[in-house]
Amino acid sequence: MPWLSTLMGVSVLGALGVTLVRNDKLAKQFTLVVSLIVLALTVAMAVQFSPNGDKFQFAETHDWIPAFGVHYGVAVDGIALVLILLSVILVPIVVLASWHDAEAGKRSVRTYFSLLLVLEAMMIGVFAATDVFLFYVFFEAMLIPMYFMIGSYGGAQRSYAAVKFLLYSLFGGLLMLVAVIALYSIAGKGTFMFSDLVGTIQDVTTQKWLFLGFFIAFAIKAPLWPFHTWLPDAAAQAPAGAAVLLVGVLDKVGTYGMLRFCLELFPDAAKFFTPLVIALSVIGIVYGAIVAIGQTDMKRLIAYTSVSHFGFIALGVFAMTTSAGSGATLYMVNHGFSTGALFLIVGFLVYRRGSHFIADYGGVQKVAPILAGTFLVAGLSSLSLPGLSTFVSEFMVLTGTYQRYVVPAVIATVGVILAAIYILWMYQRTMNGPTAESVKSLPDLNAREKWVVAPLVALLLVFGFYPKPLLDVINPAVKDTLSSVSVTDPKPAVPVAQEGQ
Amino acid sequence: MNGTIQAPSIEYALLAPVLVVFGAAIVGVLVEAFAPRYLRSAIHLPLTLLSLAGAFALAVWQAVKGVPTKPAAMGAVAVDGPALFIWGTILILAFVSVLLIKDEEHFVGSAAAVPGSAEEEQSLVERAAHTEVYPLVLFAVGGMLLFPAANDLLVAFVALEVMSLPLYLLCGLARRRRLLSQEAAVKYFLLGAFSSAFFLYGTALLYGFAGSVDLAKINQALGAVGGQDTLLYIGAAMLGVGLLFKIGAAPFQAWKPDVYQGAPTPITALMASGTLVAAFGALLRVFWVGLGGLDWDWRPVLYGVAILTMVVGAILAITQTDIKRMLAYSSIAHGGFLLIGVIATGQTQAENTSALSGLLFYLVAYGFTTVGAFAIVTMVRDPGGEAWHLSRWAGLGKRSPLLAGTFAFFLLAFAGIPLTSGFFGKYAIFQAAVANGAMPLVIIGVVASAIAAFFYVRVIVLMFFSDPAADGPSVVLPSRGTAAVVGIAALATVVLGVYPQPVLDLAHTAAQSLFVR
Amino acid sequence: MTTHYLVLSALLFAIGGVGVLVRRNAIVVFMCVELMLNACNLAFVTFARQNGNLDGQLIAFFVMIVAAAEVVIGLAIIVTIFRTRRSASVDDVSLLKY
Amino acid sequence: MELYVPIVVLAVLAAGFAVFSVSIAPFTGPKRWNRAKLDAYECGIEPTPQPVGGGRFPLKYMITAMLFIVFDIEIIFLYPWAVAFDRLGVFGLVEMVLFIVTVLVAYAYVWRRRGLDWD
Amino acid sequence: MNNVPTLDDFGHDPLWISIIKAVAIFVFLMLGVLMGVWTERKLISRMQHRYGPNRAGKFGLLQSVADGLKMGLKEDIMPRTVDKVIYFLAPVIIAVPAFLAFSVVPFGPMVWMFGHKTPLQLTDLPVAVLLVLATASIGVYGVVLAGWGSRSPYAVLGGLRSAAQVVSYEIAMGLSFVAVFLQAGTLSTSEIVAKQASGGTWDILGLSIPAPSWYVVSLIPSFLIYAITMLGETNRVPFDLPEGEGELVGGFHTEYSSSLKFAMFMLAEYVNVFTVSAMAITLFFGGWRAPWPLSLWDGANSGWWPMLWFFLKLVIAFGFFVWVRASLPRVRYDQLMAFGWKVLIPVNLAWILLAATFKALRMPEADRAIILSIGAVVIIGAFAIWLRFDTVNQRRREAKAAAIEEEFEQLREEPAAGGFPVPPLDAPHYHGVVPAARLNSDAAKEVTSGSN
Repeated sequence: MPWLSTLMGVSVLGALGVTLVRNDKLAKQFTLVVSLIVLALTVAMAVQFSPNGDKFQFAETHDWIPAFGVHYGVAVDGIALVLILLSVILVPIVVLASWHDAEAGKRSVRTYFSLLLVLEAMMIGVFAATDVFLFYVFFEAMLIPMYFMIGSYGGAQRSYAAVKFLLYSLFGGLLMLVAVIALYSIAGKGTFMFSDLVGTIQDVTTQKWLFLGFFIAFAIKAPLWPFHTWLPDAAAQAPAGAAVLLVGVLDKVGTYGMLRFCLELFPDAAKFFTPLVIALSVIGIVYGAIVAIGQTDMKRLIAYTSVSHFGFIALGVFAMTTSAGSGATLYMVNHGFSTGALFLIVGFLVYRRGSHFIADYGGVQKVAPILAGTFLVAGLSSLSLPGLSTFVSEFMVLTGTYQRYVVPAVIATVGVILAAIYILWMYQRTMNGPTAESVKSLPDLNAREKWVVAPLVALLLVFGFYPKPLLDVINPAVKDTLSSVSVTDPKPAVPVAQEGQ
Repeated sequence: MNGTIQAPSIEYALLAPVLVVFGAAIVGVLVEAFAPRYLRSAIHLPLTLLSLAGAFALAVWQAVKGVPTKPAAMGAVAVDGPALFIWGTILILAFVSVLLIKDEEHFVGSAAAVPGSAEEEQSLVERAAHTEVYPLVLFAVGGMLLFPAANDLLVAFVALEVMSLPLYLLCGLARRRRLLSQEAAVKYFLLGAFSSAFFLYGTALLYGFAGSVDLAKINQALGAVGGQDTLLYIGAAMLGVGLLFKIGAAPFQAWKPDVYQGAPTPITALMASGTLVAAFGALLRVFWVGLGGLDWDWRPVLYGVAILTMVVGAILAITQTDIKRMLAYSSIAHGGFLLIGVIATGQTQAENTSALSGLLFYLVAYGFTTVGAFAIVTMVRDPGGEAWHLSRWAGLGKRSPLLAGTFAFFLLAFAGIPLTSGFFGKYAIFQAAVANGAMPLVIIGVVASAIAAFFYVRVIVLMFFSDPAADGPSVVLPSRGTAAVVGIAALATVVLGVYPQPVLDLAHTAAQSLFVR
Repeated sequence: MTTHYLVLSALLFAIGGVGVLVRRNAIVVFMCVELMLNACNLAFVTFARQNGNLDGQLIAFFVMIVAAAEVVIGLAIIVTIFRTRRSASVDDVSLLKY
Repeated sequence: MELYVPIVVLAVLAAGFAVFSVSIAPFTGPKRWNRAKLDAYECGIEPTPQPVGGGRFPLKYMITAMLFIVFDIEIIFLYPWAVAFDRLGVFGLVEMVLFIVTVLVAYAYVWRRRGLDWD
Repeated sequence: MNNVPTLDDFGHDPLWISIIKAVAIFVFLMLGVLMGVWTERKLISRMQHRYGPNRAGKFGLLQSVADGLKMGLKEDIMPRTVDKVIYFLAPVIIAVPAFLAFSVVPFGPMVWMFGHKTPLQLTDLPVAVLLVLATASIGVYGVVLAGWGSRSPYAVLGGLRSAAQVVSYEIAMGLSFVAVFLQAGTLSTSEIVAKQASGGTWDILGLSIPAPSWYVVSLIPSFLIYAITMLGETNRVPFDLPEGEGELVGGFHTEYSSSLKFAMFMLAEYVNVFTVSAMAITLFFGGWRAPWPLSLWDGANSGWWPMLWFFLKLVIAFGFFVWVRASLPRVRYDQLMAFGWKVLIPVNLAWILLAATFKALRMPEADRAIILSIGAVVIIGAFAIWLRFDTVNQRRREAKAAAIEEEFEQLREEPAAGGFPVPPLDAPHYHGVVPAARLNSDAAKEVTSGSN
């Protein structure tokens, strides 16, 4: 069964179906059903995935544009699989969370949900693509639904944020396009299949240039300091649901791309640039955290925390140890859940009060304890409290990095401390203290919202204590990747599976 | 003087597509002369469409029958693979444009009447119409067909004029904003004539150099004739000026925004698609066939021109407030991208083929998209005509989501977003250029695309993310022709964006044999 | 011998070109363009003599016909705008600018 | 080139005569100043002021000029064809018929659009 | 026949011989004008039962000389408003080309002149006839500039009218030459004359009939058209519209009231008459060749004799001009233009095709089927178009007549609206009355472009 195509096909057909439904409510329900079907299918697929089997499984390859050597090639390895899982899990949650989001403006509700499903298809595609060209196509095409979601349904500054988001990403994408073309030409294989291209570029100088082309695109996407400036705007202006997908999934494409393409296609260049990337990551970790502390706007604050977290992920990717690599991959998943939860809860808060400034809140804990409680859990997961899933990944990244680069690992640890400051301080300012006049009448989470938050919190807790299923899938893939970069861990790898327990 | 003259032989069958179009144009003039007024449109429209379709069928038939390997008509016209492909493209685009042109409300009833005068009112009351538009368009299309197939510079010059002269007139026939339209006609005419004078003088100098205006002979003479390099260089440069003017390459782009803005929108669509295709075909032929041996000299110049064109087109477009001007600058920028393809000639036939086929594909893709975009421009109306100011387009996404969505889609195709035809067009060109080592050019092209994307995105922002004005423009219900145009263009943009392989194959086959010499 | 004609032709072409660029009356600009075309003709005929074939003279015919067509169309356009504007100055034609 | 020299000789002669005659005219005749005599002649009425550059005139003349150009060009092509007719043979005839028919089509158009009518 | 010049015989004269020939032509033309004016006046008077000039000299022979002197001695008026340079140059521009056309007119065969064998013709070119047309065109500049530079309404209108007329008839004239070139295969005047030496034979029913050698016989339609256009080209009666006294006073030379400037116009007009006559002789009447009975004498076409034949032919041609002037009234301007454009040009084109088809039919290797089918198509097409025109014109005439009739009816009923029998002075002219129906038809009004 062509699993991956089916997943995308269901999403796209669902999107078309949504536009045909005349009734808004029906459309929402329909979207939810479709996204749940996709989730179910994905789970069914994931179950069949054998971690120690072939590197790429569920592979489908068809000629698409023979003239350019382009194939429709999809398949998943462990890394892609967990990221696809992340996406399809987040989508129904986001659908549920955005139940009333699209109604705020006088925009078409159906369009919003249709875009959401299109985006889902693209997200699956981008992670599953095994053809570099196809990857690029999804990479770019993904921007469009997100662009419309931010621009049409976002906050006051939405059009500015949407344009900034699109142009940054587009620019990065175009650089990547050049690199893709050059890769094709220089490799001279007449094909874009990833597996055929690995190892074809031997010349180190060429590798460096091509690496830069890909890397800048991914760094913008990720976003890595100093290419991050679009993220706070976009995330702050996007509707909560879109922000979750933006930060939780779309940005992962950047780090995923680094891991998949930058490392495997250009191993020598990757090694050459590692110090630079690590420096950028570390700066990003600290910078993001410090700036986050200074934010007065909750959404921007979360966006900056993400900048910091993406620093960790990139650090993990480029540390080039199994532990760090697996940690980074795991971090991508966990970050999706934790930041997603944060964005959603802040979204609920904002929906109630109509303001995303911290100063407008205070003492919410007393009027809305469940909201405050889940907010705390999500926040703690963001600062990597042991017992929550993010801790595992952050720890793996740090230990993995420490094996190879001591100083950066130490500096990065500062980020953990700063994270505690910004999260707890924000929590204190909004949830604790005397209840502000304006929040006195805030209702607590309703049933729908509880249904939104519950799975996320559950996942954070479950994977916090038992990340093994994920790591089992991830580890072989990461090892495989690193072996194709031909690095070996400096010393025998820590038995990572037990780390978090 | 009294030597025997070999009576020339002309392969009428090979030239049939061109002859059909010209013949229909002449019949069109007869219709103008003899048919009663109320019948004219009813005769013209089927005549025009049928002749274009017939010419297309003939071109296809020829391509199927086998592409000739020798120039026709005593070496004057080369009906080779690229020429047939370009013919097909132009004919389809012209067909689509004619569907737009058939809405006669875009054209002035009486061009001779002074705007605002009693005569003009009279012509409105009488519902006068210039049905001459149809034969004029056919003449222009005939010129477009001949121009890229011209195998000697004289035929190229004549074709250039046959193509341009009707367009000069058509430009001045807009029903609304007459003053602007007339200005556009004057500007286009004066600058166009100026540039064709350059083309001609270049031809003269090359003739002086090579003793012939035949492209192949000029190319032969490049190596053989010594001591007259000055003639050669100046001639080639002037020829280049003339050709670059027609495609609107910087620094000869000044006419394009003015003309696109002033001309009736259906005519703009025809110019933006057909003329560009034809001019690029001719440019390719002249530079590759005629001056192929000189490529070390012209390539750096074209390098510069391409860069300038992309940058100027992309940057000046940002400052535009008129939708048609913006599209014109976008067309300039696209001309720059296409020039990359012209430069991307390599040493081997395979590389040339890939560059050529990429270019041909780009032309098809861009042509359809641009016709569609202009078709949409015709549908958004203010009381005084089309809603030209960008601010009037604000909030169109709410008022008319389908229309705005389609337009946004075309804009994304211009910007080269994947899954639209524009992406594969750009990709094909860039790929060929990279393969030929024109990497810096590609990088600049990419930067220019990013800049260009800004103003496309801006329009989308305006349409979708701004609130509509209270007295916003109305979106007219499109006539069947216009609806068909938009539909065809959107379909082409999607199909070429998702499954370009058949057209790529076609372009590749056409480019396989390269130009006959 | 033929050099003089070429120089003359180049001069005429240059005068025409400069005229197009500096003159402001549309009709004069237009006449300058025609002058350029005629300079081309002179060059063609001269080269025909220099090269010893008749192609150049033949081309001159075609150029004449094209120039004539240009005259007809150009005058039509210029007269139309002249009637509208009561002026043939290119400077007055200023609605279009970027 | 010598073929043209005699023409130049005749031209010099004729021009010399013409310029001489026109130039001496002011000196051979008398000079009697009279204001009315120096006005433009309009059958005795006060002359209409004429703008510099000749002023306006009916567009009709412009159209005639354009038509003249079209047909003059036709003649340009007819002459070489006529001279070389023997050598071109049937091909020349066919092409010229096409050419003339094309021009006649334009001619018919102009006729029907009253381009040839004077009122 | 080695005394018949060909193109190769030209261009070998020493300069002094050229000068002698040029001066001879010049003098011939000057004297010709003097005598021509006299002849015309005398001849036309006799035709009108008058005496004509008979005071100055015997038979008034010196009348022209007297007129010329008078012109030279009259006051040279330069009106205040004229553009001085153009006003001055126009007579020169009009006079010089008139002389130039004569440089390619063949007066006779090769003769011995001061020890040089030289043709009796100033020069000849491969494109001699084009030179004639070119000089005629330059003459038009003189006319236009004279009118333009005068800056008076009559002069401007006269100049433009004249120019329009001349160019219109020039097309017909140019077309009428085509058949001649078709026959002769050359544009050189001397060779055209040579071609008219013998006409070959026509083989009809097995008989060899010697064809007439002059083109006037074989190409009679061309000649007729040429004869008409030469009247139009020279602004002679019945086509002397540019100086129609009734409407335009003197036309383009209104402001050239007297003096030698006017004399230049006069001179140019007569020289032009001589030129077109000479061209008629050269192209259609065998040039300097002796006419049939005389040509039986071998010596008639050699030596200096042909100049005599040429001169006689010229006198006869000039007589034709006078005859026409005495017999025909002036045509109306619209009739003049319509005749030129709507009759002469299409007829001419049709005749050219016909002549070419005949010629092609006589070519040995030609494919007759093609030629005949072309001919058939052309004839049928022409006939169809003519029929269509005829019916359309008919319908138009009837509609116009009906409209006039209706207007008359209406006016008869409402005299107050400007109708018959006599409109009251204060009534608005009936063209000013807008029918009520028109006034109310503004329903379909839309914003005119003048507003934006």
